[in-house]
Amino acid sequence: MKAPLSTLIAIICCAVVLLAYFLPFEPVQNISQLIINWAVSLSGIAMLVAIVSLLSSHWQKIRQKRSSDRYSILVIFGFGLTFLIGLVFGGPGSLDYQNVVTHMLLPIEAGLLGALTIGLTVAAFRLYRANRGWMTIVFGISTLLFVLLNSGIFTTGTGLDIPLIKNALGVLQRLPDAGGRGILLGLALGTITAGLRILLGIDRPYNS
Amino acid sequence: MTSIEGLIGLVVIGLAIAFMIVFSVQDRKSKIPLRRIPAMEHLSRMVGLAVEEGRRIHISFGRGNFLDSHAASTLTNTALLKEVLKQSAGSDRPPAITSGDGTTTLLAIDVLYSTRRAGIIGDRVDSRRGRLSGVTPLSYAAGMLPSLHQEQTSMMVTGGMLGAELNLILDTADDESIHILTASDSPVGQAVAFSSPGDVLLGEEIFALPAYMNAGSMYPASLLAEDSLRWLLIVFIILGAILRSIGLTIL
Amino acid sequence: MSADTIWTITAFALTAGVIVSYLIGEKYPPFKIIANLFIGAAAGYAATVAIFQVIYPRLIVPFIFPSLGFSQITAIIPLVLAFLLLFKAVPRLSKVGNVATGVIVGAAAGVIIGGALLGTILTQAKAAITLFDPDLGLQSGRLVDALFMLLGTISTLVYFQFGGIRRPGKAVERPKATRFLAGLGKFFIAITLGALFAGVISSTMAVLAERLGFIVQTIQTWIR
Amino acid sequence: MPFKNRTGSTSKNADSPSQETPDWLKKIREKSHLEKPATPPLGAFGEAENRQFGETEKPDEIPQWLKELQKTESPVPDEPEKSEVDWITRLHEILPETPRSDSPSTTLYSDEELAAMAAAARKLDEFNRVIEEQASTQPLGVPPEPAPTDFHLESSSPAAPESPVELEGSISSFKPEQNQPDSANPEDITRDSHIEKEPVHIELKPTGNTEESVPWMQTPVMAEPEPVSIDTTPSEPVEPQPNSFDISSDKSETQSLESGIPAEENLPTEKKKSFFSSLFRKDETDSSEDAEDEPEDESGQNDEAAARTEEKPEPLIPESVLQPQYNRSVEYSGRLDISESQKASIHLLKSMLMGEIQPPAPTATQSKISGRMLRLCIGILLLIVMLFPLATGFMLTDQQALFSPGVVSMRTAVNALPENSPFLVITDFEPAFAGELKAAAIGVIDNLMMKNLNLSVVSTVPTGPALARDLITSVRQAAFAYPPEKISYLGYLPGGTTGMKDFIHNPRQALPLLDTGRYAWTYPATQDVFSINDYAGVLIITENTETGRAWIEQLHGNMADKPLLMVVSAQSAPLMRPYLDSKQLNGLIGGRVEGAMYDRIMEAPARSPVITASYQAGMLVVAVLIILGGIFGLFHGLFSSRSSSSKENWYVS
Repeated sequence: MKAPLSTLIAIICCAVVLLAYFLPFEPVQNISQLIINWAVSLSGIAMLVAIVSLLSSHWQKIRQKRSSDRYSILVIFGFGLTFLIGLVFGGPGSLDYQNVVTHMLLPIEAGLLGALTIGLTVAAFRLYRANRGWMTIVFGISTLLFVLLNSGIFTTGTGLDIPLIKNALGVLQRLPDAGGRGILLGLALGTITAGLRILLGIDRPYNS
Repeated sequence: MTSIEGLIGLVVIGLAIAFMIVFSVQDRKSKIPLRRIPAMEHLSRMVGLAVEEGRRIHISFGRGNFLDSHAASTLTNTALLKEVLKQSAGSDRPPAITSGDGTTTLLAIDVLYSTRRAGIIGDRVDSRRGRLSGVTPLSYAAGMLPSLHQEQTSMMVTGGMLGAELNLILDTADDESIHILTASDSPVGQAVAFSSPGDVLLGEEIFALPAYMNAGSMYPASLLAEDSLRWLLIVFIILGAILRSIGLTIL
Repeated sequence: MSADTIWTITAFALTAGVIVSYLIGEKYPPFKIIANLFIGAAAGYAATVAIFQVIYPRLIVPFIFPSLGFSQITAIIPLVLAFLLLFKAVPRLSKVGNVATGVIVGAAAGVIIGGALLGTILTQAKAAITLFDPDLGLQSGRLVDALFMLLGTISTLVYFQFGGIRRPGKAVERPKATRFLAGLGKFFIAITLGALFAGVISSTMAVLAERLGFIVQTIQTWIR
Repeated sequence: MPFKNRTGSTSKNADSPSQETPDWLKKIREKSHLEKPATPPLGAFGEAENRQFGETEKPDEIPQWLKELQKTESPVPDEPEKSEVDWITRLHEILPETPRSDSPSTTLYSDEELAAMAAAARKLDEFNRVIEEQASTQPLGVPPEPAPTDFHLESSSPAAPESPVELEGSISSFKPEQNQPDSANPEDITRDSHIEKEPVHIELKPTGNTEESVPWMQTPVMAEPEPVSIDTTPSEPVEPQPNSFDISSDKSETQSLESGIPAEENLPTEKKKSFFSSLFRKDETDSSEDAEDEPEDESGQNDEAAARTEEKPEPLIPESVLQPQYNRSVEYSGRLDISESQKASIHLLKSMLMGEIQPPAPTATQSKISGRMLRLCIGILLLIVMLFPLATGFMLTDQQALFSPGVVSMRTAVNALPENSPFLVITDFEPAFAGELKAAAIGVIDNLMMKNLNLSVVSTVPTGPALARDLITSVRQAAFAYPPEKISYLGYLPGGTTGMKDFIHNPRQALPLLDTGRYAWTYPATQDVFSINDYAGVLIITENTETGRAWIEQLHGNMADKPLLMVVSAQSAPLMRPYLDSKQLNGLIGGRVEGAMYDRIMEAPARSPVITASYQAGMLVVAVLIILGGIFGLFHGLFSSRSSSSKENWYVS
């Protein structure tokens, strides 16, 4: 077996954390909590290392001769600007630095997400291209119904306070719950087997 | 958490491990028959086509904190990445890998190194192939667009947690005639992908990717273990409903 | 001109710029400029948060100020693991960091198995069962609703079954007994995905309305 | 019949002997009468066949002058005195391929013999001419009849021999068993055996890296088919044709036809002869009038040969006509006796050609312009419709009158909260959704403030703390701002689900400091909190289904009797409702509209109604477009001929 040490550590950590879920023994729970605490701290370091990989790949794009990407300079400039401001203002806790989020990141992300409404509307208009047989028809009708329901137009004004409409809207609201519960249970089953492959040492993505 | 739930949990885990081991032994003897999923057939065919055309395969691990419920989707994607690297070893353009989370990016780069050390892929695959494309949902989607425009991508598999930002990626892939397979572990991402012409894996089908790419006998065995747990769960729910309707309580 | 006005003008310009550049097209310079600036800024903010709110309070403080109820021994181990993890940034030495990624992957695997089992499977199964509780009253509507939910949940689960039957000379098919239920499951899945897709449109529409509201309000403020 | 001899001049009937006999001929006749050798009578026709191929008679029995003659001429038949009619039928015995040249031939040639030798020489010339004609007149698409031996030519299969030795072996002796593909995969073998009986063009690709391989190793690749010439040295490697059957418009018919004939230099010696003999025999039957009298041999070859003689070479089919022909149903000329395997081969070749001739079916060209134009039009329409209520203040509807179950249970839960107690608020949303979630959650937070609760604010998203501060400060005007000491911003909780589990297990250890860097647990709002159970309740604000689910899973069992409230975006509401049914959630608000319902149910004034009107106008436009798209899709499906490939919903790039 390749890299037995890291494989062994991964299997032990998984087993301890898993047992802590089912066995009410205090020592097992404390060790599990310690491991989880380390993992959380290490994930912060992993984010830093990944940001270094983001910057280095854009730096390589700038330096490559053949088709250098001019826009990568903006990535490095944007990073430098916000990172230095953060260091100067003393971190995310300072009110001035939070303006970077509320007046720079938020406008761009919200503006782009709002613009995506147009892309989603075009996709809703061209549903016929999805080409998945009768499922596309049921999907289209369901989308139309819930777009009208989510618009809040049919739940305003007193004229609609009729039991029949209320029951109909209630049943409509319940329709996706059944499928939703089945999907959630299915995803959970898949998650269990994927996690158990780590416990059994079959999947070892941590070995480079 | 009551002690009964703890006990049920341990029993389920024991059963799952037993099913996985038994079915993996059976798979070595005779291939386990798995139902046809058209998207999976397109995937293996498109990987071959991409190698023949000398164009790139792009595997995106998507967003989602690894220490969150997205670890399962990330672990599945690493097994898929290993298989794609093997199948496209002879390609002129090695696969590109992007992700929206720090730990996931490191795991993707680890898979690249281990495949290279095993001699499966040449030195042309260097670490820049695996990179973080953005830390927030929309910066992740915006960071993916250059690799769709400029890197001669012919086929793309995108997974992980995705939402409305997936529409930005699907539109660009449609414009560039890139064949895209969405394997998101978020139902919202699956709904957005379902409305577009590309391929989409629904619900837990995303966990079947390595099995359909013949990554090893344990993967189809895991699917059959899931099936077995599924039927146990269905029987448990039906029995519970019948008993509860006559006033008896199991849980 | 106050700091607030500057920030408001920045927010206005960025919002309007993003919407217009998206309409023009993602391949064109306006969108690329804004998108790349945004990627860098988001990464810069995340790096600041990682340093000030993860590494400093969870790795350095317990080591420097053991008096706050932390033992120094347990504070050294994560520091060593963090140091090993930094080697992942250097291709040739990445093997050194395998132990650290092993801890992360092992812990994550344990959490997702436990969370899926206790948090989703048992709770959702219990929820599907409690709908049949006689204490909730036996009006006909409630029983129909409970049966409808049970049928939807089970048929969706059956649709996702992977195992099939291989007959010589034919593709693998679903077992006959489950074909009808699987077809019904497809129906429920299509409805759920339709509702989710409508939900996505509603969310983005609400965000777009709020952003347009901000633009109009800002213009009206400047006009007055 | 006028006849051209080797030099090309024509002479009268070759069969009538000339009148004056030359001197050298008289001497030969005198010699032959003196020394008459005893030659074993030739048995039935078949016996000659039994002699092992390549076995020669004793050299001393053949006079020296005759050996030179044999090298250049065909041998003299042994039995001169046989009747006139027989020499024609036995002509094949004296053909170049049968090693009769070494037959004991001390007898002087009679006039008839010499005439027969001259005829044989003529036949040889005629044979060369026929070969060229044959090359140009063979009907297109119909492969030349396989030599009547089970001659195995490996198709241009990729499994080229690996090592140089193998390569050399395959060039020098092309034996069927040697050419079994190396791959042990039974499928390949069965595929090759299917091709076995059909002479397909050989294309041995250079193996491995061409630069490194020794030049002689590079196997000749039959590229541009030249007229067949007997040349034993391997030809210069020529630019390999991508596909030897590629009949592109600029190639002349002749070349494409010749490509069907196996390259001469690749055939081993005995194969060559059997190949020519089959042609020769065909040729011979062509010219003879009384072909029907041919004695029937065991293998029935004469029938086949007889059938082939009547096959008139079809006229050359011009390229432009070719294409429709391939759609015609296949009919074979009645006179042709084509076996089943040959029909299969014909069908296979035609299907290969069909693929080559027909230009690849154009994939539905994805008109990018229409996609982008459509996006521009819909975008402008949407923006205009949504800006109208914002600019004019036009209201589409009244306030909300009906309330969803989640909103009702939220009100009940908030009203039941104890005054002045600690309360946990988790803001796990991204900046993109800040607009929607602020509108959905602002009413609930306002109520929490009315209850004078001590709020602890946590986020598992890096930008969460900043957005939380923005949300809470925007609930009330600055003048009525909530006292800062009753709100502790604990900052960013990393690690997703593991971080949640860490915080739920021990809040003080998980987040020791406030986001301002100050120690958190001596702050007024959090000084009474030692474990998660000390909170009176939890409110989770998120747009993400997985994050919401993760918090419910981790909090499950730790806060059994405390209310768990959730405000989600409209995209996650459908998947959160099952948790409301199962009582894991005590209150759920999904999106802007249900936020407005909550304001209405709490009798609070409507917040930003014009933005709600703009939102509703946009949603109506989307609904109309979905209906129009459905109708357009219906007509698009009915009228456009949906090809079968459209069933597979993917595009070949």
